[in-house]
Amino acid sequence: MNGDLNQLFGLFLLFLSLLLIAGVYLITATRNLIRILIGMEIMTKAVTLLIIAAGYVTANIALAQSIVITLIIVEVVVLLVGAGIVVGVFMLTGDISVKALKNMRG
Amino acid sequence: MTLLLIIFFLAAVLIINLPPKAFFKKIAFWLALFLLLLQLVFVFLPRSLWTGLNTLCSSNNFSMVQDSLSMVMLLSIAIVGLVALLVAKAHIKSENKLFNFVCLLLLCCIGMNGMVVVTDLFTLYLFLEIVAAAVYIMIVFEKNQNAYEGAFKYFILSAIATTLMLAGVGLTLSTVGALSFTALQIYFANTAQISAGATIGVLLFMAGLFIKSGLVPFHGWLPDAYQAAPNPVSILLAGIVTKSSGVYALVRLGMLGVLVPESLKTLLLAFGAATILIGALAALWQKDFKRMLAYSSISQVGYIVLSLGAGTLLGYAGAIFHMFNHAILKSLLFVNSAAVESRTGTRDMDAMGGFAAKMPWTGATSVIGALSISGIPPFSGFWSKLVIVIALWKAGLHYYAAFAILASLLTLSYMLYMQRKVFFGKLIEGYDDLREAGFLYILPSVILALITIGLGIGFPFIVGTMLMPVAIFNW
Amino acid sequence: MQNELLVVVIVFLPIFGAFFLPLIGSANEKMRNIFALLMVVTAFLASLMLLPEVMRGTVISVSFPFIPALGLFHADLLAVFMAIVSSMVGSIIILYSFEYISHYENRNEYYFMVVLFLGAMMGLVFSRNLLFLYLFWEITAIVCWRLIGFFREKKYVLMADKAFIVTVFGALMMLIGFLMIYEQAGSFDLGTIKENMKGTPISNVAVFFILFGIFSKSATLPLHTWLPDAGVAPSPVTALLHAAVLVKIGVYVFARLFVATLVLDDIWHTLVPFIAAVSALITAGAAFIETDIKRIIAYSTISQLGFILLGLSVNTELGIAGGLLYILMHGIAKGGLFLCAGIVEQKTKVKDITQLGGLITTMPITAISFLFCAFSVMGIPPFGGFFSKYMVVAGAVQGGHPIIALVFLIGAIMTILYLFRLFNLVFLGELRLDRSEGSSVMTVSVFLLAILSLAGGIFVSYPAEVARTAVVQALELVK
Amino acid sequence: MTFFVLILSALLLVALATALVADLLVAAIWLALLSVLTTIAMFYLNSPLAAVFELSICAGLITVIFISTISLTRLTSNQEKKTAARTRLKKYIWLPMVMLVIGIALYLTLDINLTLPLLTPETDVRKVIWNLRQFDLLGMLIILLVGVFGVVVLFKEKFNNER
Repeated sequence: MNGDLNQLFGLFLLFLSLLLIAGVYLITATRNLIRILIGMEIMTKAVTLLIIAAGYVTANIALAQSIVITLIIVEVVVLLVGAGIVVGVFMLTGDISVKALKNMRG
Repeated sequence: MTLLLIIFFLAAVLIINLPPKAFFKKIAFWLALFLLLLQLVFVFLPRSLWTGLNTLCSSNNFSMVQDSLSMVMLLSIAIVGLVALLVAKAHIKSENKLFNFVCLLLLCCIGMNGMVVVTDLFTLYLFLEIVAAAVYIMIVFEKNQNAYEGAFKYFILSAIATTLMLAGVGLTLSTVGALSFTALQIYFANTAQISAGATIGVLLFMAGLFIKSGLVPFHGWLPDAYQAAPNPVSILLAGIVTKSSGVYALVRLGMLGVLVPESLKTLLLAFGAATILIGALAALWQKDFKRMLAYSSISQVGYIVLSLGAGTLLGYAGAIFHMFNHAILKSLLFVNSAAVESRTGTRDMDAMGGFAAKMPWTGATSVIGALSISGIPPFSGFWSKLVIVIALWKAGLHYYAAFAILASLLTLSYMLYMQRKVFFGKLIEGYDDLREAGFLYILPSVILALITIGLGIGFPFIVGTMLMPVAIFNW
Repeated sequence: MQNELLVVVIVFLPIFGAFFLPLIGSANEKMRNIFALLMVVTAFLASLMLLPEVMRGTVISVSFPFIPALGLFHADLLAVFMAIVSSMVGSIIILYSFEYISHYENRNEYYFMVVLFLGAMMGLVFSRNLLFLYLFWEITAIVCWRLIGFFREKKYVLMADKAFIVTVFGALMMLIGFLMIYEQAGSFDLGTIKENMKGTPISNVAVFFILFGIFSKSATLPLHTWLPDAGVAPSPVTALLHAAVLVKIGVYVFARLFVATLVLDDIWHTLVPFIAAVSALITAGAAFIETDIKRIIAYSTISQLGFILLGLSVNTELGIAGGLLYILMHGIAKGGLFLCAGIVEQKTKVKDITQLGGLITTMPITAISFLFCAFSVMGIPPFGGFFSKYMVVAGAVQGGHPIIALVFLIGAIMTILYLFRLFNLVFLGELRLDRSEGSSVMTVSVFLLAILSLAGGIFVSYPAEVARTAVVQALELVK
Repeated sequence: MTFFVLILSALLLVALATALVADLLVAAIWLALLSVLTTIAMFYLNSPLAAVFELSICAGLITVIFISTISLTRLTSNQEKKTAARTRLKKYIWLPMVMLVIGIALYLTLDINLTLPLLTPETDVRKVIWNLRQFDLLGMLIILLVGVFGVVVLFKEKFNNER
């Protein structure tokens, strides 16, 4: 096994997990629904790149690319639905903060 | 062959959106009904009817599984889908909305059908995302504030879950080199030193599935989503969506031999036990009918996961059987709650009482559902819990088995609380002209109740023929 | 073949027939009542027809139609004896309900539940497999739950839930015990267990768990509280639950498992009588203090169950036969007491005995029947209860427990005292509430039970012979 | 190697900027930049086709979705900018520190020596997509349909103002 590739993948793992953490942090820390969506996007970027890197180091890049293409399509549809929900919340409450979502408890 | 279930449904959705729209809007419901019935037929006659059509797609490169697990899942999807469809017909008055709903329901069913037949980790994720997207839209279908809240919470936790799963896919790709189930199976069966990357990959994927199936530390989204969704969607969600998107994949991974490491088993057992306990305790405090059922759902998923933790063939059988039972029973109870809500307009259990006197069918079927889910014989819920318990016992996990047995008592107590508050007892004032819910509520609940009774009484036959060879289950 | 068919009929006629009763009832109430009675009487007659065959020592086995390896039912003398007792008392109770229950709502549900209950009882008695035994056991629990909450009052439903949860808790513990038996003997089938376990005592932990279930169902001391509360049910139901059938289930399972199938460790032959003694004494004390007529009789039931349990657990032939005989006698007599209490309660609308008195002048037949049944429970010769109590206590002495036997003698004296107190307060003395005699069907049924109590004593040799043979058969097969 | 270190560091910095910037619109644009950087990384990882998709859809379409959502909900976005900007910054100032700590911890513990199996997989992307992963294509079609219904239900239907 090629040591360079191993090291490269390690590098990607390190940085991409940081990127993932940044996304999670954004989701948990913010009170703004749109920012939550942005955090979600950052996380998705991280895993997208991780899959490409995994394909690259295992010389399986074609598979990784086809997966990522599908993933991007899914991402856009899910984001669209998420945006629809946020707009709906705004239309109903005139607010896009998490406070609008504290109705149900227990 | 199973591909036809996807192709037909997809074609149907496409066709009914073509002109003449007015005509197709009228028949959409009946078409969906027909398709789901077709799926039922398919499950029972997988070979004979379809051989001719099979040649059509045999040239394709769609690889699918068609084992008993998939068949059971397809069956549950068809049943729950039908129930949700009928309730939707009663629940949604506007024709336009019903049309949209039927289309989404069909798409959701396509997603689930796909999910239970795929043979690839990533394709599994893809179909899971299809189901999730369709479900978000269906939850907010009535556009009230609670619905948006439930949907958004579900959305966020699902986003985290899918990210974890994709990270798992990435790590698996880097260590196993492929994503197909066969590759995974071969890797985990033959590799002497399973690399840390693969284990972490599986763990991440599992963590995602845990969130998706609402196991205890990750269950926050589930009650909100169930409670806020329109009644037919609650049925769909509780009955099958969370089971097929979370638990099915876990069972599948288990059957592939991916969950072999002892630590993973311990993890499943611990999470399962915690989920049973906390879900049931939380259910005891609920005042909202649907929310109580949602917590009960969490608790029952715990049983399935616990059964997987046994790691034996009998354990998987128990998990599958309980999953099927739960699909039947939880849809039954949600139909009951929908029926009550359709007549009284409330879900607050404190404002109810003695409705069985005026709604005999709803009352009787809810008793059957409640007893069955609490594992009281002679209903089917007893047998699946028994299989789980025996599996745990045989695997040497005596304490877990005893725990699983005694935890039924908790289930029974909140179900009895529900019965006492809603159905059993004196009719409270102000409901003198309460009537039985409509035919579209009664029909599914009676059918579901008959299924659970039939399965319960006919269990000895089933155990030998469908579920597993008799040899495993020593009478 | 014919006998096998009989067993199937005994079990499945009431179980499946019960489902048709509400249908018949919505068309014609009288038809429904008659059908309900017919089903139970058929079960009774069919059990009687089995008697000569099983007296000869044959064991009739029925297995599952499509899976021959899976045993379904087996009928030995112990099972048939139990079936006869419960279906006989059950028939009389249904006859009594014709009149009693016609004043209340939900009559369809009532008959459905009662007949289903008796069917489940028959199934339990005959089942050959621990799982089926558990299954029927739980069906009886479901039925009790519905019946205790029959009047739909909030408080009653709560008590129904309490009874349900306590008995299910016990049953679940018992299921754990069954799993342990399964592990040790390798099967749930009673016949296979018996063969595999020949002579080896079963593990004490398993016995502990199973006893938990038995005690919860037969309301022995730590788990007895649900039974007095269950008195809120309609009187025929309390008679059915407390006296004739339900509480005997636990005792029957004890006999079935620990007398007829498995060998117990020696320690249990001391421990169980001890628990029975404590239970008998404490609840007899409680019966002294209570003022609610039905609760007194309920506590008395718990106390008398101690006697039965003592008889079955002392490990002597005489004691076990006495225990079985007392199941019969106590079923008849206690059923009679409850039904009398039901008449009093329905006529006067009062359950507090301090507000009653002198009813013997207005309700002579009820009073006499009550007295006869009470004599039987007290153990006064020549009533049936005397012989069985004598056999139990003698068996205990024979088994080497003279002190416990002495305690039970004290218990028997207490029984005499509190039942006389009850009779005195309700029927003797100054007439407080002037109420006429109950309706003819009801008085006939209680009178029938009173006569049976007396006859059981006078012709005691017949049932005693059956009980003794049952014990001999059961013990022979085990050892 | 150095190039990848550079581009990954840039990726992290842009993510931080996206998180820290006060204006939502600017954040959306930073997010687009993040996509562009991802695209570059993909190009250098030998995956041009995925890179093109990333650029056109993520940097393009998704940014459009974000900007339209933000402008649809403009009202509160403006308010938030004025009142909550300072309190918000306090929360996010922790993000770089958290990442630094976790980064160091990961660097010290991460077992980089993954075993990478050698396989001889199909190398042509087009073949993989069209021949081997037809199920995924079908899935894409279905999820696009779901998206269409999402737009119909979420954006076109009237609101039913219950509360």
